Amino acid sequence: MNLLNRFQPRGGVHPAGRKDLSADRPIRALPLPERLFVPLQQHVGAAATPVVAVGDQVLKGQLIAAGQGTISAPVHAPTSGRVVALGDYAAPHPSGLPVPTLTLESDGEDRWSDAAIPADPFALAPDEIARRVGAAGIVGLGGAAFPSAVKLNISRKSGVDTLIINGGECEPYLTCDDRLMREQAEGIVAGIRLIHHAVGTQRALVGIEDNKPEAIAAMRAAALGTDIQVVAVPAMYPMGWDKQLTRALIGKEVPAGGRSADIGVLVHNVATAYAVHQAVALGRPLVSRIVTVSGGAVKTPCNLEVPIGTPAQDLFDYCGGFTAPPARLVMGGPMMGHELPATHIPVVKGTSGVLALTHAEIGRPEPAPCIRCSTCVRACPVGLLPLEMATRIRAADLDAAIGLGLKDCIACGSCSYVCPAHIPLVHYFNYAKGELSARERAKLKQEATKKLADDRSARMERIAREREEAAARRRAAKEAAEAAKKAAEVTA
Amino acid sequence: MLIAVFSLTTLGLVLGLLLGYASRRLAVEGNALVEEIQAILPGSQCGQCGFPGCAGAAQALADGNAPITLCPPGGREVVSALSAKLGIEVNLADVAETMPMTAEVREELCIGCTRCYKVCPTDAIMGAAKHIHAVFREACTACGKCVEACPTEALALHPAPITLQSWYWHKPEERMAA
Amino acid sequence: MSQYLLLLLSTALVNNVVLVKFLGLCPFMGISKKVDTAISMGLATTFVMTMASASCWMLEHWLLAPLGIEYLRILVYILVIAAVVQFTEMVVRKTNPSLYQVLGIYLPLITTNCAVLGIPLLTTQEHLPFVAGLLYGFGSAVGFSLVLALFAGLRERLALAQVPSVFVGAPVGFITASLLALAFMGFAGLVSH
Amino acid sequence: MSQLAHSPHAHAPVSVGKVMATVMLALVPATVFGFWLYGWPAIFLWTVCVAAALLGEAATMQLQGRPARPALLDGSALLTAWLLALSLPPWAPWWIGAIGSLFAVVVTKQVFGGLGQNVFNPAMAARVMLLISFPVEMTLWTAPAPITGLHAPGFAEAWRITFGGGAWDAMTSASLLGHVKTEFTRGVDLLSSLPGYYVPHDSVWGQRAGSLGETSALLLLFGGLYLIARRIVTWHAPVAMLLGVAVPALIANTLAPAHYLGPLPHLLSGGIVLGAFFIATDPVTSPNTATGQFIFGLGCGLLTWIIRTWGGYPEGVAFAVMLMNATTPMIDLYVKPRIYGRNRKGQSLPAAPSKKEA
Repeated sequence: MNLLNRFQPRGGVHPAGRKDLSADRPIRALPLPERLFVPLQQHVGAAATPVVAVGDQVLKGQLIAAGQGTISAPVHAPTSGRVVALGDYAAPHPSGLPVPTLTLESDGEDRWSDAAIPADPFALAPDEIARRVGAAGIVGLGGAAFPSAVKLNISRKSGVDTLIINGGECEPYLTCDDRLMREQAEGIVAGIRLIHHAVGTQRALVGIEDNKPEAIAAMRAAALGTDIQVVAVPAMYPMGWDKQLTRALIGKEVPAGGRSADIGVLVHNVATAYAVHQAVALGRPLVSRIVTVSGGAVKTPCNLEVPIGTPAQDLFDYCGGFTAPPARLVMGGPMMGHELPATHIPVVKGTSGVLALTHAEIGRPEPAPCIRCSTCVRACPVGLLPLEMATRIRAADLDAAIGLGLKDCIACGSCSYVCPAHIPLVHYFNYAKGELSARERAKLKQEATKKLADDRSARMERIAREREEAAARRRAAKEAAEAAKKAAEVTA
Repeated sequence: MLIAVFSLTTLGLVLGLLLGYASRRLAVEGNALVEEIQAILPGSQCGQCGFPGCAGAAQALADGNAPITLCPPGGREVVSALSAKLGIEVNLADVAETMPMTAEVREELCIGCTRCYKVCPTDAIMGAAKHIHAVFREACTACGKCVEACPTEALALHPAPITLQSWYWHKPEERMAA
Repeated sequence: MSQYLLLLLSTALVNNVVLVKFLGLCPFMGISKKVDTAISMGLATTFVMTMASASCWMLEHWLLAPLGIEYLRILVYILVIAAVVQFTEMVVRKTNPSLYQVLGIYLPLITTNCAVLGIPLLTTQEHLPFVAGLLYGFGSAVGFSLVLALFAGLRERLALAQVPSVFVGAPVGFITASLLALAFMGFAGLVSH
Repeated sequence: MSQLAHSPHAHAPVSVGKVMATVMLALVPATVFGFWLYGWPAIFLWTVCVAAALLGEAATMQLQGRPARPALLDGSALLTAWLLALSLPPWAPWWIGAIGSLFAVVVTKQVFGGLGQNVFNPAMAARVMLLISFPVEMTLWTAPAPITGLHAPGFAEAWRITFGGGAWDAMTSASLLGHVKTEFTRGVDLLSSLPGYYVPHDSVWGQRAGSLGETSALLLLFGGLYLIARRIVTWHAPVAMLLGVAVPALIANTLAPAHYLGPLPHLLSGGIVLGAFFIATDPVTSPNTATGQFIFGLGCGLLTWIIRTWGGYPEGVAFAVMLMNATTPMIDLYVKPRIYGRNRKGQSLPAAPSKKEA
């Protein structure tokens, strides 16, 4: 029973896909914007450090910021032009807080820097492929933005035997991966084979939701003659969650708190595979990505190849602007994406879509009391009790929420989506996670300051003791001197 | 009458002996509660609780002479840790969530007198005599001692600036004011 | 055999010590905020009540009745109960210090739990033989623990509910207890003596 | 700090009001049939129940200084009163309905904080309270007198029955379970008391004395199946509750047919079907998980059977539901879904060593 069950996806919801808005629009290149705003941190890990100065001329694909530390990724110039500023600029982040950003003024030529192209990329050593992937600044393009080279190295070292390529794209509206698979299946397959080669996996599976038959057909055609298996998986949200896809494809679960590598699996997104091919075979670092521009308020939804750092406004303008004032602008998909505070915020490596949604599409009336209907329990792909966690967080009992599995929550939004009382469940969970990490930081700080305080009091004691000893010595010396003086007087 | 007195006395004696024996067999070492509490407290000895340093506060807490919400720099974290340790229930929602604060020097007012530098319990103030001082935010516990010591009111506590690393979602609004 | 089973059922459910006889309400309200604590308290009380039933039966039949000093019954019973409670307290303190801290004053207060005195007195009154008396005490204690645990579960939920401010705490607790008592009336007539 | 909207930026077209409305829709056929069967007094009683519940809800919300409109519009008070009305003797005086509804809405719901916070099912708590407080009025059943038939009371007479306050001289009749219990205590066993009294066909169609909600098992079953089809409720609690009654009844009946009723009369009489599909599925007072709901339903059924068979009351659904309501937090504490990547105990699954390493 267990075996059968395991292959069944758990929980999940079936939101209105709305992919028809843009699914039939071929990918077009966005005309070069005048100015590009390239944040130095577009990935998980340490921010990159700039290696160019204001006023420098750069070529497309030239390194402009180098990664630092083990988990980081470099950043390359998305086009040729001049660096005009290096400073804080609004980040593509729900807080809208500024981050260090390089501003590039395009010279309109879009000239590539020279790159060494290997004659046969498959002749490269696995180490070398991973190095090139890292040097090209490739991060997980599904949205997680984890540096891909790090994943490759971990997987090779831990002896991963299964490569899973995530073509789930379960978020409504988004069609960028779908289009990429339809149009660039050859490139994706070449990328998969490169990763396959770099990690030394024994099998490669591509999981694609069955609501994308064209993509499945294109990928199957391209994979013909290779050992890559293209598998149709049932369409449901969140099938694109890597661990859900892993369970659907091979029936194994990644241990809680562990990595895919723990069960011998490496998961990469289709767009990442394509980027690997571009970087290793053609020597092109990651300077652009496919972005879906969609939503009920967009005049002509489309799929665009966009240079990293392009302000969202340029994308909307290219798509004909808005038919109605949008009720909400979203970066990413509607389930997990975040609201865009303004349209001057740039597209980054992890941006899969920018959406302009109408009131009807958002559809979120006022919250009502929870009736414990446990629809959220059925919807949760992880197997949590969202309603119980939220009531505990509301009552400020975060420890109880952790006991219920708060840390296993992936914030996929399924529970909030189905809640008939419209309770912002995921919002509660993300607040609680933030609060917990704030507490963790506070605790670390407290430990550090406690040590400082202890050191200081020890020092103060020592100083006081030394002062006392010195005073005692002085007193003794003085007494001795006086005694000597007296003795002298007596003798005199 | 005598039977009653005798039997009750015997019963009492027997039970007393049994209990006495049991208490020896089941004796418990004195608990190290004070030290455990002291480990929870921030340890910056700021004295805002009214006790002479954290050791005094820990003693008072162990004796039950102080509320577990006594420590302003500790915030909710310390309250919940104390609540778990001492089994005292407290509604954490009622504990005012204090904004993380740090001391800031207004450079145009600082005269470099080093008084703040001398009182800071965590060595969070840098500077030398006749030089403008600066606060090392990571080490500042916002105890406020430097603010009191400053002769020119150049020091004040301000909310710690929010960065991309420290930002997180606010709590969703309560749906009803009960 | 079946009569013992019925006796257990009767004392635990039908004539539940808390919800039908309304004995032992003090710990019922006091130690019912957390399920874990309530279960521990239930275990401690079960131990005390069973021990007390047994030792009181022995004292009654081997000491008080032969000597004709039944008028000392309450005094002697309390003495025995106090001793058993003292013993339990030592055991808990030794084996589970944190539970000792959490139970706090309610642990020594088992002495004054009227159910603990009431059950041995009732067993004496009904002239039950030793095994029946023991089961009577045990069954009552199980009933006490059961409703204590159930009630604690309910109160854990109430603690998270947005109860109107005038009812927060004990008031809503008492209303819940009364509704629970209402539900337990369904067992009425289940076991006829 | 800017107050941006949190994800998700889409929402399923569902709401609490819609859920309640669907449940009420499922109750309509059985209720309308009951109205036809018991005539104007039943309609009056239902109206009194609903009016009292809405008034009680509005008044308590007002007292707390909370807006009354949303609470009234979500339909929860209406549904509670409706379910209560279905469980009362249809010719009961008006004050039974009024007191019951007020108790349900005010004491068992609003005192706990309103919708979603109560720990006991309001309708069942009110029914139990009424049964214990007014045993005479609560066990006075009438034989059905279809509204179109000759024996049915007219509007004016019905007004007197419901609001007159005096006893009425209509045909009173015991419900099946009451009859069995009475006969049994008189020493008449089932083999002689049942024939002529129990006709399965009548139970299915409701041609038998009882409350509005216990007469037409078939229409209620249809309503319940509709709810399951609409995914408002899952099958776990209802099926478990029916099993909880049927299985012990079958075993006992096979062993001693003279002492124990068979499964079919048990299922078709009393509030079992109403309880299984509309009460045990009350989301607020039942467990979160499917397994928990199954245990809950099983407990409801089993306790109902025990109380019916050996207890002092002829009907036990309301008691059983309340008792199981009390166990809901415990069930929720111990029955939780398995978390991805963890075993049932919540420990992380072991990492599978890969083939290369081995």
